[in-house]
Amino acid sequence: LEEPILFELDNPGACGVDLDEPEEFAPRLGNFARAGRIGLPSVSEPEVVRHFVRLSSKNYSIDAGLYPLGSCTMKHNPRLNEKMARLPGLGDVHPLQPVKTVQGALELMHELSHWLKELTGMPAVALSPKAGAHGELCGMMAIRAALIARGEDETRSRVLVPESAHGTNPATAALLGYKVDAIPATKEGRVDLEAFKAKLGPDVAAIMLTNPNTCGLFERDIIDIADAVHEAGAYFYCDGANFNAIVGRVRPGDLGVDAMHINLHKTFSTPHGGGGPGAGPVVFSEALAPFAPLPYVVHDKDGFRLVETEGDAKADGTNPFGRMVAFHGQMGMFVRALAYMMSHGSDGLRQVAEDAVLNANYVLASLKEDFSAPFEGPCMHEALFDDRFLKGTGVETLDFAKAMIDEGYHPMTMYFPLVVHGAMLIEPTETESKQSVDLFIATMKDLARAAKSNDKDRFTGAPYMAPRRRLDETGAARKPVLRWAPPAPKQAAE
Amino acid sequence: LEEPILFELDNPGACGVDLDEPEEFAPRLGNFARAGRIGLPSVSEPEVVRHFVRLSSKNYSIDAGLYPLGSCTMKHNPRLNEKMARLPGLGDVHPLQPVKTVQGALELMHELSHWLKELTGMPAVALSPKAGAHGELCGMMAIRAALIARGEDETRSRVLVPESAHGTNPATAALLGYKVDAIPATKEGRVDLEAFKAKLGPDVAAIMLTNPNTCGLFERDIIDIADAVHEAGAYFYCDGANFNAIVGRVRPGDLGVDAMHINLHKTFSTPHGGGGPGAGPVVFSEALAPFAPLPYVVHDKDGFRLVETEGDAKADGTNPFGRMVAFHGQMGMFVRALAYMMSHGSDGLRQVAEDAVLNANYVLASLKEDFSAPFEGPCMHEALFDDRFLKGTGVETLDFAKAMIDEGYHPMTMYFPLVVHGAMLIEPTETESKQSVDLFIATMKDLARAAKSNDKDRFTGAPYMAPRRRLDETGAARKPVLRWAPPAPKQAAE
Amino acid sequence: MRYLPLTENDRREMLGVIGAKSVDELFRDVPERARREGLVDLPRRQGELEVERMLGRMAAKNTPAASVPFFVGAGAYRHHVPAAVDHLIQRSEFLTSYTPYQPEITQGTLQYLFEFQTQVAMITGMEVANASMYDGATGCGEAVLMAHRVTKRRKAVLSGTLHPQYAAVVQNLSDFADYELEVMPPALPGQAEDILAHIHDDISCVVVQTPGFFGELHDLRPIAEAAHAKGALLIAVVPEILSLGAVTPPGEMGADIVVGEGQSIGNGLNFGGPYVGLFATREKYMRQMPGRLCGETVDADGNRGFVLTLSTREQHIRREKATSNICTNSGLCCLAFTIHMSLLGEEGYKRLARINHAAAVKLAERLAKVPGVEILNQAFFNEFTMRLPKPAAEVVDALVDKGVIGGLPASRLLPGVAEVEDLLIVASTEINTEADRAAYEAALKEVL
Amino acid sequence: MRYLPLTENDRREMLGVIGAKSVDELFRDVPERARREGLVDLPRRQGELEVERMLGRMAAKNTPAASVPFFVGAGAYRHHVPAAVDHLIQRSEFLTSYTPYQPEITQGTLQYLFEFQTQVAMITGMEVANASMYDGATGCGEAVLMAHRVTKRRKAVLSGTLHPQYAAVVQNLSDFADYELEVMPPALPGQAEDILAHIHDDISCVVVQTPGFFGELHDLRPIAEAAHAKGALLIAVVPEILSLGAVTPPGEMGADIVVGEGQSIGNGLNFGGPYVGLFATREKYMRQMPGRLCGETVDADGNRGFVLTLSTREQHIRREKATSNICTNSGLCCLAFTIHMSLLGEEGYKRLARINHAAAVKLAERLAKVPGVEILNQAFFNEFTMRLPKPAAEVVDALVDKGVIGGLPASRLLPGVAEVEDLLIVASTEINTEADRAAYEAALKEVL
Repeated sequence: LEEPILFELDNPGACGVDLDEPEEFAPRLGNFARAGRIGLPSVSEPEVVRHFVRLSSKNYSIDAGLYPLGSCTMKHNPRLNEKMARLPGLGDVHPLQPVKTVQGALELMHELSHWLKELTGMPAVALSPKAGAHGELCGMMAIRAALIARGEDETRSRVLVPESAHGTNPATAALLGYKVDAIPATKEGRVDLEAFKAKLGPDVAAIMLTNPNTCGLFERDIIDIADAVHEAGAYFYCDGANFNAIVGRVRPGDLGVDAMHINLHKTFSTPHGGGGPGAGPVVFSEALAPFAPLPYVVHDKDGFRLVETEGDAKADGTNPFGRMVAFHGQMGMFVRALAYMMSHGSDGLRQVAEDAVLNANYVLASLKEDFSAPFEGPCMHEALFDDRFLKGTGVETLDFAKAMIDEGYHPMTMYFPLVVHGAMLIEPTETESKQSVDLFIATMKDLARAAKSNDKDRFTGAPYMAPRRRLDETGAARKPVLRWAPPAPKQAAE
Repeated sequence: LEEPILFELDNPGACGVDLDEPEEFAPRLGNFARAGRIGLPSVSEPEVVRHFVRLSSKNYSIDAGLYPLGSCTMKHNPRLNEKMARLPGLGDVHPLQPVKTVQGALELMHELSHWLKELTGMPAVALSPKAGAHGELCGMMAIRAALIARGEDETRSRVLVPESAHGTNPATAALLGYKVDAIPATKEGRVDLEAFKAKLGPDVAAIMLTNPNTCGLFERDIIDIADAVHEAGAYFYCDGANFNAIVGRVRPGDLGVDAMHINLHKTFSTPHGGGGPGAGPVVFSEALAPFAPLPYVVHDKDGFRLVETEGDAKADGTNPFGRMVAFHGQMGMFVRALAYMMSHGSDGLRQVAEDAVLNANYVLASLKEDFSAPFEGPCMHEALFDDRFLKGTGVETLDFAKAMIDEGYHPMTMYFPLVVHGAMLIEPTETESKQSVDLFIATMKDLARAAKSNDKDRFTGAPYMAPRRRLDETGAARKPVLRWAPPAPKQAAE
Repeated sequence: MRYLPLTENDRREMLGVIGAKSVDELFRDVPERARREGLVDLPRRQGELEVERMLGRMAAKNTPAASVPFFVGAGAYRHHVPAAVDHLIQRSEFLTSYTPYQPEITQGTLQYLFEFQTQVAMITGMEVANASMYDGATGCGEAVLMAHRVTKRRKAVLSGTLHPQYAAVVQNLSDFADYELEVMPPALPGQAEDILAHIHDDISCVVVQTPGFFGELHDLRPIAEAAHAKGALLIAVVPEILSLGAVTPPGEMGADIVVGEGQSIGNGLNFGGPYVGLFATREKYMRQMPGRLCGETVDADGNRGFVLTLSTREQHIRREKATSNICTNSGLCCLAFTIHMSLLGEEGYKRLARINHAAAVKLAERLAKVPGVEILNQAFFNEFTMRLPKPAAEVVDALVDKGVIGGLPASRLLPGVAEVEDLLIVASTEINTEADRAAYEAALKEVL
Repeated sequence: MRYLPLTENDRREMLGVIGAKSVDELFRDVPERARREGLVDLPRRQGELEVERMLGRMAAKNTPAASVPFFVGAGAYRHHVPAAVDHLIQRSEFLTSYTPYQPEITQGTLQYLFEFQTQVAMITGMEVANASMYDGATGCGEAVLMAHRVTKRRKAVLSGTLHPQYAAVVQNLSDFADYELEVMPPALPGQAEDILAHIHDDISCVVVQTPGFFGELHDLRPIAEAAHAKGALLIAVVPEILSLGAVTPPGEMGADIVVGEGQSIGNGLNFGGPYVGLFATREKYMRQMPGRLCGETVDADGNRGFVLTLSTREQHIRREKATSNICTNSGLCCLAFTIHMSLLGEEGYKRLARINHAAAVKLAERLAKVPGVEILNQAFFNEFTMRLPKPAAEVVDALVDKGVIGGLPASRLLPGVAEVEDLLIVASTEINTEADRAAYEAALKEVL
């Protein structure tokens, strides 16, 4: 069934709300009263509900099936978290209402900070960044602020980023004016320690490293890297996107990390929501802690208070680099993440990492004969394959991914990381059962065999069974249509 | 994708809740400690959530599309009602907690009663019946109680029920020991007034009449019928299943009704929930009011109180016939229904009846050429067709209904009422837009034409596109399998 | 109006197609003097915000169970319901679907009903169960009618263990259906009820509740034996279904029909409804069961599927010859039950029962120390009865003023029965904390 | 643990397949001295009930806006959100779906993004909009960067009408990205801001907020003219997007980029986040926009469909050459916005705006009568500023003790600025009743 665009449901006279016209009053809009029609459609509540219910049925979701997007960590989203975020005492408070009326909200932020600091072994945290990439920006700003304080901002202009990094890493460094210098990978999928050391120098501001890295591997030399970075007078930014692989077992603070953001959705199960909202708190080492941005929460004998201006910070003895957000960050996500942490506890969170790694290795071990794994040894939370096993079949990684859709699965992450050809990055997460993973493995093996036995059409034409066949992305980009427009001649839309 | 039965997901060791074993204590279960395994499956929360989300996707629902079940009244269920029913002050109160701690709950019941009495023009209401059929029982019990009080219980043993009645009517009368006597219908689909009068007599306890009737027609002679019933010393029970057709425009009290149940889901939009829970309050005339069952709410200078025992009732001067339910009825449904009533108000409720009738007549007028309508004139809230238009096509009403599934629609009610052959009873309800009804009409016409042009397989094999093809109901009844049992030999279920 | 999609323009166009001048014309079959021209005397339409305010104002006048130390049971129990339950039952596909008469497009509903039936049969220790009744009390009434059908007798005996409001419901149904009933006096814990003496050749069934109204656990075995010896059935009533996680199920003690109130699992208090009645029996009586049944079958392609079955028992087919007049079940409440029970699983269900039992035992031990208080029960699950040195109704009232909702005075449901005047029935579940118990103890000391 | 499906038995079997003796072996790449053997020093796992209690205890220490007469705005507004909104955004298919990188199975998300973009473009009076930013403030920062890209200049001018925390965000970004910025002093209502004098050849843009931080509506036309004359862009910031239901949109006053905070529509206060940034511009600047864009296209069968498009601007493709480092948008918040806006429609959106304006006007009229109070605004929407006879922070504090949350003292965000010390910024929306206004007036009289 085709679902019209909302605007095509327009039926002037219908309305999805009942609002009484205000009693007569003397408007005080000055010369700014809006004139003319905006163009918004008129639709009743039953039609609106049905429209969005029908749209929803065109989406794949973690609640419907395994969602093996490597690096994206699609795990179960507990409904308890949703319920907690909707408590009036947490959801219905204003960021600027008097501090004495939000003591519980500040306590919650303080408690979340405590958990994040304990889990990472780092002494400070900035909660405010609105997403992972925003957290990266925050971390790198703190690094630059520290360099400014040391008077080395002018001289340190280079940031080292491995080839396998998330695109946000170089984008963030570039935004701050840094020159991005790529570190090559070894054939084992890790930072080439020698090449890295060779790139170090007095002009290096920082290294940005993901660990576990985007190949799903733990950087064995991480402590040596950290030591070398510090010796060179630079800072170690760790992309914490994959923190879920080690939470409770390894503390970034013990590895020498100076700043790391944490994607609350990946590690602590806040919902992805079709692309957000995220939340990207950043933990800091002693060296960077004083530069953590405004605002932050302090607990003293008078209760909880917000340090939200430079004046407050001065009184508090810190030296914040500035402000990332208007208010205090993604409170709604803080509630959910804390509910998740409290539910698991120290024991459950350690189990999270273990089960995530176990599930990924089980996939790796089960598929490595039919697929081709570029690197040796156990992986962490995600299993990486390349497209060598498809050689000569005429099937490419993209085709393979689309064929998975017809089997009822969301494709894995593909063509990332860039360091292997036709990459397929599979992250089952810790919330998949063995029964579920077994079924997935069987399906993947079946597909691999089909690809190798010349069943090419099954792949290149896929998907066949989805709400849509392959979409013309090139056409979309060439002549972008970014909004609905009424049909040109005056006639009813259908 | 096939979804296993819950029990097939059993994985001992997994669990969907985290509960701490209680501290040591001395049990006081006597000799009644349960021993042995119950057989319940062990499943984690992510798997449970996914199981039920997947099951849900196999259901049709009003939120997904038009649901034209005549007599069942599948209308929009506002989410405001769900939200209100979950207010802790309404959802989290115990039926037996002290009356002074539930004054608002009693006020709500009192307010709902007020609305129901005003809308029906009747002086009393019993809220407690748990569903429509339970309300019928309640109404008929009140009638019998009145007859007992008059000393006529022995002599009045017959209840008149039209042929077209809902099955619950004769079943209810029979449960109370009444002899059910069927009244024939005229060729206009209404009670045959003369035949009816001929059946009246001193042994008649009551007539049970649906109005608007199950053919979707208003009983034109209703006032004459009521007068004749009363003259014969009997009572008039009205099945209020179709009250949604006249709410705000016609008050049953003005028609001479003595008792009528109201299906809160049909008229006041409480959700059907896959078959319940319902709620069937009953309104009473002056004659029956004193016999209304326990409990009921009284408002006096000390606030609201519950009359819940015979002693209370005596003090209150009433003579309740007994008690239908353990507590006070379907409070959760009361909240939803009152939210719906308040939202519409007196003006909106009148509009409900008008739009329901308008939509049904629009369907009737639009389809009457391609279909066959057994009766003349405008209908009320539902349009009735018979199967004459299918004559000679080899397609029966059932086949036609199943073919609708492939077009994305839930079938209409079929083979009911029994008074027309191969009945198709279509109720669009007032919450369908014209755009939606137009699309439905076009589909129905298309199907009718297909049936007439020998496209028989499209019907007799239907549905083709549903989660299941036609199911073997005969086999199911012959050897009923009412519960899951583990596979006989010890092997893993899939 | 936000819920009504038709516009004035639509209405005009549609009347044109119909060939009517006005909507009034469509109501022409209504006798003229019954046609109301104006609006009924009720408020006009209101927006969401206003409706929320009006209902919110009423809600604010009640004391929610979660807001105070809370100890009322007596057939409805406050348990913690996992968030997933309420989320899932609100999915459009479950909430806004009708009775699954079209099985091809309602397999979701049908499969969970099948799962529900299996769960109910398992926990009650019975062979088959139906797809739910309105609630425990009405289920109890239906069970008595069923026993009459099975035995072709017309008299039932109700034990004094039965909840007085359940007994009233059965009594009412029995009276109007012209059956006989013998209702025993309240069976206080510690006093043996001589029910065996009332089991004769002419009775169809004996109805016993366990845990009983006063919280006491009762042995059904001798009663079952006696009943069976006289050709009668034993109907066991379980008002707190969680108890079966810890207590021997009636099915293992010889019950022929088990009726339960399923509210405790997955469903909130809701001031008494909607709840969900559980109804289980032996396979041999299957075709005499009231209510809906879901059965397994196959579709035209041979795939496993589910349908409503044995509907020849039901009113929409059998009309006046139906086994009962019931039309709806408690669909959404059984879904809540099924989901919560799925989350609990074998171990969770049993453990939650142990936690409840422990909470009640701890409370009983605490309160027993309050001077003047006597705990009457020998064996109980999560509810017990105490004798107080003064009328229990007064004590409960005084406790409310101390911020504790302390239980149900037996006299509220058994007015005028002198020996229960001082009895307070107290329930404790996993929601009660040590602090709740301490608060209760302290308040009780003060008011006694 | 309830969220972890693997059992000990599963783990053993899986390790067997992997060929590892223990899970520890899988962590062998971790340097030995970084491996933690024991548990971190945090509490153990907790059941749902316990987590609800712990978080509920924190929640209970806050004063929810709905529980008192509430008048704080300043960039976040408490509006009534229809129940359907929160219901729909919680559907699994929306809530637990990822970024729609696989358009074939995410048309649900993509289509609502397309609808969202259209709505945003329409209400701002612009040509195109993106699929949302984190929030208004970060969107404002991105707008300045975009203006730099478009004009190839490096300096921006921020009007004193801009919310101080927005200005701080822009300042921070600008500082670290090594751009120049001129920040004007607070623009009090009734005092003309001489911004035209600051528009020179070297600036890329001027950023003006309307309604301004003090609630005043500002005329953008002369500023747009002046900016365009110098080759600069006008960035208009709309912190209360509902205002555009009543007020001339920036697009009609010459704005080149409009940034808005969309929280007011469909989203709760949430103590500051998550919110949803709106970002609209002229079609000619489309390819310079930051953030995600959804575009219409066709599939292999020729059916209409939607995809994320122009992603060559984005970091995952362009890496260090991307237009911004943004990776996520505010998906679920834009869905809430889109649904609420769909329910409102043309008439509802405009009427709700009128109701808000009326509420604010009525409040201003009432409070103006309180001795010592002066309303500073000439033209405002639902928020205005009053001058009090003493420091506003003290007054707000005293009002809290009277049960009224009276607004934002300007000094909280502008500490040390003498001329704002006595200014109180007050917002009023449809949630405020006549009783709220009366309570405010009475309390204010008492505390002044």
